[in-house]
Amino acid sequence: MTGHVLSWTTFFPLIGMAVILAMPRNRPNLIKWTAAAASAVPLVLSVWIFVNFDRGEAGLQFVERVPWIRAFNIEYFMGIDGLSVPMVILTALLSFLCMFASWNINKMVKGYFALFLLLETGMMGVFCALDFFLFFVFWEVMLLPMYFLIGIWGGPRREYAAIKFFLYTLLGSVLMLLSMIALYLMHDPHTFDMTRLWTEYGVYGRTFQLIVYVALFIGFAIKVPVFPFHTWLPDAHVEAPTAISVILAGVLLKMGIYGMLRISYPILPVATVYFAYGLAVLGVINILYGALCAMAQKDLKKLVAYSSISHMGYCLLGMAALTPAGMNGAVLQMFNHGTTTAMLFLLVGVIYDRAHHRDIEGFGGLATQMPVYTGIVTVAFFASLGLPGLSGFISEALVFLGAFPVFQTLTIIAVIGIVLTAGYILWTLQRMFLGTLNEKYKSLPDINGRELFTLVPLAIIVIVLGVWPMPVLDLMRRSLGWIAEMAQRV
Amino acid sequence: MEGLEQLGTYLVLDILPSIRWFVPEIILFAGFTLAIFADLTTDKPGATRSAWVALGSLVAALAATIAGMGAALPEGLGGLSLFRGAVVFDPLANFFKVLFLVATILVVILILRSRDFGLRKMGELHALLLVVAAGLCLMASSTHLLLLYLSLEMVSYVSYVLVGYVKEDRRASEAGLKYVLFGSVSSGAMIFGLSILYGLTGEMNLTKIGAALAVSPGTEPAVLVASFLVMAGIGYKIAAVPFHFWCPDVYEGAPTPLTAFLSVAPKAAGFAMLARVTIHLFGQAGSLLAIDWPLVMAVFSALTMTLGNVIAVQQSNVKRLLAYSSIAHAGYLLMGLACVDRATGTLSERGLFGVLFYLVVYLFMNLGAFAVVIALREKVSDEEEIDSYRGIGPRAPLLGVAMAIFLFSLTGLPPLAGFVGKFFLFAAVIEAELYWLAVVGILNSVISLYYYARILKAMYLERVDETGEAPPLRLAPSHSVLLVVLAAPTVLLGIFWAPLAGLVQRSVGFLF
Amino acid sequence: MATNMPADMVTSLVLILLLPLAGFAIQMFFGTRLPRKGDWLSTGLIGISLVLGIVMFIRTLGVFDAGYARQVHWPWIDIGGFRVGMGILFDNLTAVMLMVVGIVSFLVHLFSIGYLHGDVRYSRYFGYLGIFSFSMLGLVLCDNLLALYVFWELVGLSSYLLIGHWFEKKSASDAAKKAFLTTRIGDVGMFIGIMILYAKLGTFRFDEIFAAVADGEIGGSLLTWAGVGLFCGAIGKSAQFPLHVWLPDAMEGPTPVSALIHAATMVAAGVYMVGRLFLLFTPEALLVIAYIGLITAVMAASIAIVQTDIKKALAYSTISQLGYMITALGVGGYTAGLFHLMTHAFFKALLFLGSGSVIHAVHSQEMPDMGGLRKKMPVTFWTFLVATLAISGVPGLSGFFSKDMILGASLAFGMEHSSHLIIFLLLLVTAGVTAFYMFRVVFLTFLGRPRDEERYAHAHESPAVMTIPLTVLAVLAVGSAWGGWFQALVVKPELGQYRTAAVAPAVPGGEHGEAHAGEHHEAVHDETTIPDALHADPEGHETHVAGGDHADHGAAHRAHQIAMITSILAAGLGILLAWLFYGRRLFSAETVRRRLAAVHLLLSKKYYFDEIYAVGVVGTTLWVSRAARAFDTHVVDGAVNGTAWRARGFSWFIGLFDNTVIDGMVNGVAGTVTAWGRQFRRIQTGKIQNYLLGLVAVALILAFVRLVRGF
Amino acid sequence: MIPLQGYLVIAAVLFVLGLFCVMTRRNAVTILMGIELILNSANVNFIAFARYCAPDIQGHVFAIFVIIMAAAEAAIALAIVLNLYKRINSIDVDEVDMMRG
Repeated sequence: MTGHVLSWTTFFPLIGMAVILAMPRNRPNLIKWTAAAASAVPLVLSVWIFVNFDRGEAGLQFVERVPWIRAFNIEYFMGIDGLSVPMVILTALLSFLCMFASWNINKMVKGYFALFLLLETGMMGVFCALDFFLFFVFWEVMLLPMYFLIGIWGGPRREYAAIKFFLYTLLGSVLMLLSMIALYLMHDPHTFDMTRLWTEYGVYGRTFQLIVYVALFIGFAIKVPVFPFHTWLPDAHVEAPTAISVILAGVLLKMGIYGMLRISYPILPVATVYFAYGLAVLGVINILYGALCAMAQKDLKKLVAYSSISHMGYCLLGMAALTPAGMNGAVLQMFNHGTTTAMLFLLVGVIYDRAHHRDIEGFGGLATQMPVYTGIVTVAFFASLGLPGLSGFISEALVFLGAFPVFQTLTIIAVIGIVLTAGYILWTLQRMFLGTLNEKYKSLPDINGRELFTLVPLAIIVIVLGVWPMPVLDLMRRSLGWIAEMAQRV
Repeated sequence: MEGLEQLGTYLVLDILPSIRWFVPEIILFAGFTLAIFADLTTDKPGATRSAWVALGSLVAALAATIAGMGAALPEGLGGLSLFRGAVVFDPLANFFKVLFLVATILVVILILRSRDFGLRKMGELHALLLVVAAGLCLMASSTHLLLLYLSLEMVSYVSYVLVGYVKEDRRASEAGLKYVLFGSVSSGAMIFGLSILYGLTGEMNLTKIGAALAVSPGTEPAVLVASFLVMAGIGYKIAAVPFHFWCPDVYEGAPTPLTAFLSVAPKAAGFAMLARVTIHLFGQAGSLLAIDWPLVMAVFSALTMTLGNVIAVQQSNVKRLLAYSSIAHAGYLLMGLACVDRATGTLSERGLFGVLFYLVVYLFMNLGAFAVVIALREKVSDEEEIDSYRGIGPRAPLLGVAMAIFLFSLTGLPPLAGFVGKFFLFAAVIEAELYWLAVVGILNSVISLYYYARILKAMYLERVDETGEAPPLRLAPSHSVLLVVLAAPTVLLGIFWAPLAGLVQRSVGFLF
Repeated sequence: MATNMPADMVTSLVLILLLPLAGFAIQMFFGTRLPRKGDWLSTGLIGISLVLGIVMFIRTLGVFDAGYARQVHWPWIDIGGFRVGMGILFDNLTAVMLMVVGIVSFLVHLFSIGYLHGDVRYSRYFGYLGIFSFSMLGLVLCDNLLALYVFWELVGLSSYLLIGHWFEKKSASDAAKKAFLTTRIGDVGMFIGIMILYAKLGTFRFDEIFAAVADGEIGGSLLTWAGVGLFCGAIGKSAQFPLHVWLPDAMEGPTPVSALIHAATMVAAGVYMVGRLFLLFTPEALLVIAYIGLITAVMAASIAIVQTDIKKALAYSTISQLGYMITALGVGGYTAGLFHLMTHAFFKALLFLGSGSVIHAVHSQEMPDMGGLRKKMPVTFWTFLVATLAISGVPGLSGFFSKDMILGASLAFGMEHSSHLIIFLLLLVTAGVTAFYMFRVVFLTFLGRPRDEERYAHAHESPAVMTIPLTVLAVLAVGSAWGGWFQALVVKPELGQYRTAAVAPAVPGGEHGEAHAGEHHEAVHDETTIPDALHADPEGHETHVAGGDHADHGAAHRAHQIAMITSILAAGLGILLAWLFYGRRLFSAETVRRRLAAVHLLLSKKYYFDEIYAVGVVGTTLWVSRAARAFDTHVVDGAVNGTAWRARGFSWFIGLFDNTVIDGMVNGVAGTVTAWGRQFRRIQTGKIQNYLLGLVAVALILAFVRLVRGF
Repeated sequence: MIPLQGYLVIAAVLFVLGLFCVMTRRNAVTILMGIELILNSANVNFIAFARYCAPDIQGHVFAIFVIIMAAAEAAIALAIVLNLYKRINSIDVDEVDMMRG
């Protein structure tokens, strides 16, 4: 079992899916509990990985390498390093919690949970794959379930949002396909093995690197999303069911940045350094543009979606700096944003289940009616606002301190972003929770046990990492140092 | 094994010794006659005796071909040129024969289950199908100008009859007329082209013509005109743009199983012939580059893909949509043939490999999609509009999932076979440095997602009635089996395609 | 400074810090279930931490050494290239601040038991007081910039929670939001300052930074920018001009909160920070600090004169006094500024609690409703009077000593640099105005005839739990400054203590001829506009600094005498005028108001800062955000079809684009694909003739292009 | 004797005429005649080349085959046209546009 821990983590949900498909259609509870169990195993395994991961080792661990298609030397090559471990844990945790968040799905329950487990396999695979072909297959495997999950169980404009999401991401991934093939053909014995792509980077000419970097960047930027390619995110988020927007924001957004750190940075160092400033500029635009758009939103979920765009901007800025603090800050921000936004979306789900609308102006004075709920919302809001003592601050501070020596003016502009973020968050907090309670919501029940079960673990993580971030930072610092050093080879 | 002469890597055999290598086609012709007899012996409407005869002969031919593939040729020989250079027996031809026979078998099964034909006499249909199968095998293996023409016409003429088979249906006869007229003009142009080729070299065998052309300088303009005209004939068969006009109307008018057949087998045969011509006629180094072949093919490919995809987006009739989708896929396949190996100046091995691989994958997913359309015509309504598919997904899970697999594979999404096929084609294009074509190709894939997903949207996302679940659809067991038979390879070949890759490599390797 | 803090001191300091936090945690989760809703628990915990604070304070008194400092440091974040530690720095200044925060916080806890009796969120209020005390104590104890920033924001959070305690009132939640956002703007500047220092020096610890400054590793304009950046944090937190607008609104919070946060502790954090990082500020930076402080002092004092709400009046007086402290530090009066901070903390807390007890009795904050409460509330009156005397600078009380020192320092500074003499003059005027408006408040509330009979009828003295803190604070307001212990303990630090590099800093122009071996602040710069008199300290009895320059001693002493005399005169004049206007009503305030109507309007409208910011800062941000959203949905996404947003005429910026010109980049692309599809579809006419025509036409075109291009 | 080019010119002219007839005539049968013209132009070509350039009779054999195939094609085409005539009792090609788009 421990020999192939990554394969088990990745493919156990698939087994769960098969079991669920075999189940009778009229036993929803049985299906839900099996799905929860199927996603619990990867969580346990990921905790095991967290414990047994060698912090001192910058290279790859838990490597599994089996030839898949010998003729084109495509291998089933799985392995993780400091960069992927936090993501694996985040995926496992959020998928497990989202099982419980989707407890009140009542339409085509079997289809929903089967697709959800397939989605989890796809995500886990992306973070563990080290063969570019395998990485691409897992990357695309995620698209199918997402399309149906948004399309069938979504909100009123679900079809439009689903197809828009699919078209955007597919455009990005076909560009990635071309770059993958271009890289594949450049090497003498054609290979997809990323470790060889890293080491033999000398094979590529300068213009080749620039072109492939841009193609890959567009593919990843659509996923992040970076400024001009972001318009699918608000639609997808608003229409997706709660659990799916949690996964969409919590995990899927991180794949863009993970892809760049795993593929573009080590393989195309000349292009990385060349485009670093551009990336930083895009990061800052993301921060400010996301915050400004969020401030003008009426729908709570759309507001959280735009805030995700703003928060991912920090990752871009940190990543572009290529300094240890910047890189670690960016990856920590990915993890923190994952937990914080997951909380936010779960909380939106809670209020939506009760009031059946997400219009910020429509609420008022909820603090008196739902005190516990307000408490958790305050923790989540202030974490995303970057209040010290909560995890958001640590990653933002690291990003700023890492990016300042490299891009002075950009970082100063970016720091202004924290005021805008504070602005729209506190304004929303005030409009929804403070002030007098309007009579319509006299009878709103406070948060129930199941919802608490999904939220409390995340809240604990947010607070603990705010005070003592070393457990996660310790994981990633050597690998990120190695990637930063590789990205700056000439 | 003595032969008349050594033509390149082929040993030319005389008439009588060649018969031994011509067994599959002979079986098919025998089957044809048997099927007619079988039909004469029963007058019960809807009798399936002729169908079983047809299936029997097809399977026998398939067995013969596979046996032939196993036969060890003397070393050094790429293949045998039978009947003094008329037809050729080599791994490439055998590969295509297997493909055609499998396709025909599947279509015969489809016809057995479909309601399209009502209760009329089916004997002729099965007989004609056998003739078409034989014609296809000939198309794949002919290297003689006359054989090229004869085999093409054999397939075309029979197809005209098959399309118009259901006499009462006005649309079928209209389709038949369009098919006849358009087909005849194209083949007429082709013959004119062939005559020019013959005129230039005085030879009838493609390899000899190729050799003669290489020797005679200054014939480029004439060769170009000739190749254009030949391309007219072949282009019509694979429904490439400007020769595709017949395709949507014929596919919509013809009975669905036949549309399925037309969209797979003859199209593959067209590519086989095109490959055969490019390999033998322009086999010599540099001859392809002389007439700027990559650019011409690339333009054809780009036009076909883009037009196919862009119009498909507008379609509301499923059969017309699948028609334009098959035009688009012809475009993708042409990408493979546009790749010329810079070093040797001949058709690139990876390109041909990609085309062959994609044809196999295309066979399964396209037939699958048509099988679902047929199954739905059985269960739901004759209506072929996409809206009539509303809410089918949840009601018929196997059907819905199968259709999802076929359509997403047609789009080219991993982990399905369509992706692997496209992957090889794109690899060939990038290796041949036709970057702009690769970009056009991927943009088309993205556009194609839109109309494939529209069908799935109708089936799954749009809910007909918000109330309870509609009654689940029970599929006929044979339909379910057929769907699984077609869906399994689409998925399996997406996950583990080493054996197929090996087979294709063996059938292509000997040429390079 | 190595970590040389003895173990017992570490434990007690950590205990002081964590007890209030424990109180917060317990209140949050179990508050309502505790007997009396847990107010005794919070008060007890802060009491213990106060006792420990007193013990530490006595220890430093025992040592009685100006240079006394102990430090302990633990690693926190270590990721290779980036290392940050957390630690505690305990020196005399910290000891004093522990005392101030401890005492005021404990007394406010006591006072709140009475004041907030029966409040709907009683336990949560004490929880918030707990987390405030924790953050304030943390801010005072920490030894590095990043920790300072962390506690800085936590203090901001607690003030947000406490101001918004009665969030049912929209004005309260607005005030809370305004406070947090305004201070956050200041924090942006502070973080930029921290980033500059970290980028240059690679460390956050105070001692290492001072050593680097001393060794000349960082200097000139960069250090100035860092200094000004850090000072922005102080501008935000200590409500200095231009970010002072949030403090008056913060009066929406319960009065004990105003006393604790917006009088004594939190707002003083800015002053404490400038004090703690004093060596960091270059002369230019100090000048900026001085003038910002001055403007704040003058402006706030002038507004305070016309306030009718007792709490608003005290709020503006706080802003003015903070301006005082900041100016003091700006002109180099390190001890003077911090001394005033301490004394101000006590008497301003007393004033607020006094006003709280009045409000509690009269149930109104408007002074016109009060009057003649002297007889009804004797204790409150006498304690309030003592505080007023202190703040006006009447000799003998604590206010006098600290305010006098500030005036002395500013006069000495003014005498050195005649161009800056205006600082002393304006400060003097402000001292007089302060005395005037404080006594105005006393006359209006406690003396004269009661103006509202009904309120006066059932006004009564506050219960013991509220009057005890008043009396304690009164005692402190009087006696805390006696004995000159503060001046001896808290002395201006010198760069010399931190110099590590053996060689003198490579400063062009070498040592100044006449300056003694003592290193001077400005030794680091060559062309300083301010000659080295900067270090001269008016108190004259620099007992400790090595080699003080005796030549200037006389000048400093003289400046001190003049300042003392003038300040007493100004205070007397102020009190006299107040008595004339409101005591004997010899002149009627009414006529002055009518004749100077324009000035009165300007002052009562608080120089229109709120309106300017509402339209300027907030207005433009909201407009830009609406424009960004419109841009996002229409230009980038084009999701909404053209007619919808043109009909709404959303904004001129978007109105410019006709939707036919830009259908939104993204949906535009999708639009073109479908448009092509419609066009190409039409060529499939269904007629055979057209098919053949199409075939031949396209074939000909391709052939023609091929022929022309090919040969 | 007539040079080879003469025949080629005739063939080419025949080809173009056939093409033109196919494109312009509305009567299905006339279109079939046009097709016959095209096929026969190819025949002329074959015979000419066989006579002038080729040593063997392959060209002539090819021509014969073309004639046979032309006959077969005419049969099938006419059968379909007849069937269509029964449906819409008109063989005007322009009316046969039910399927389009």
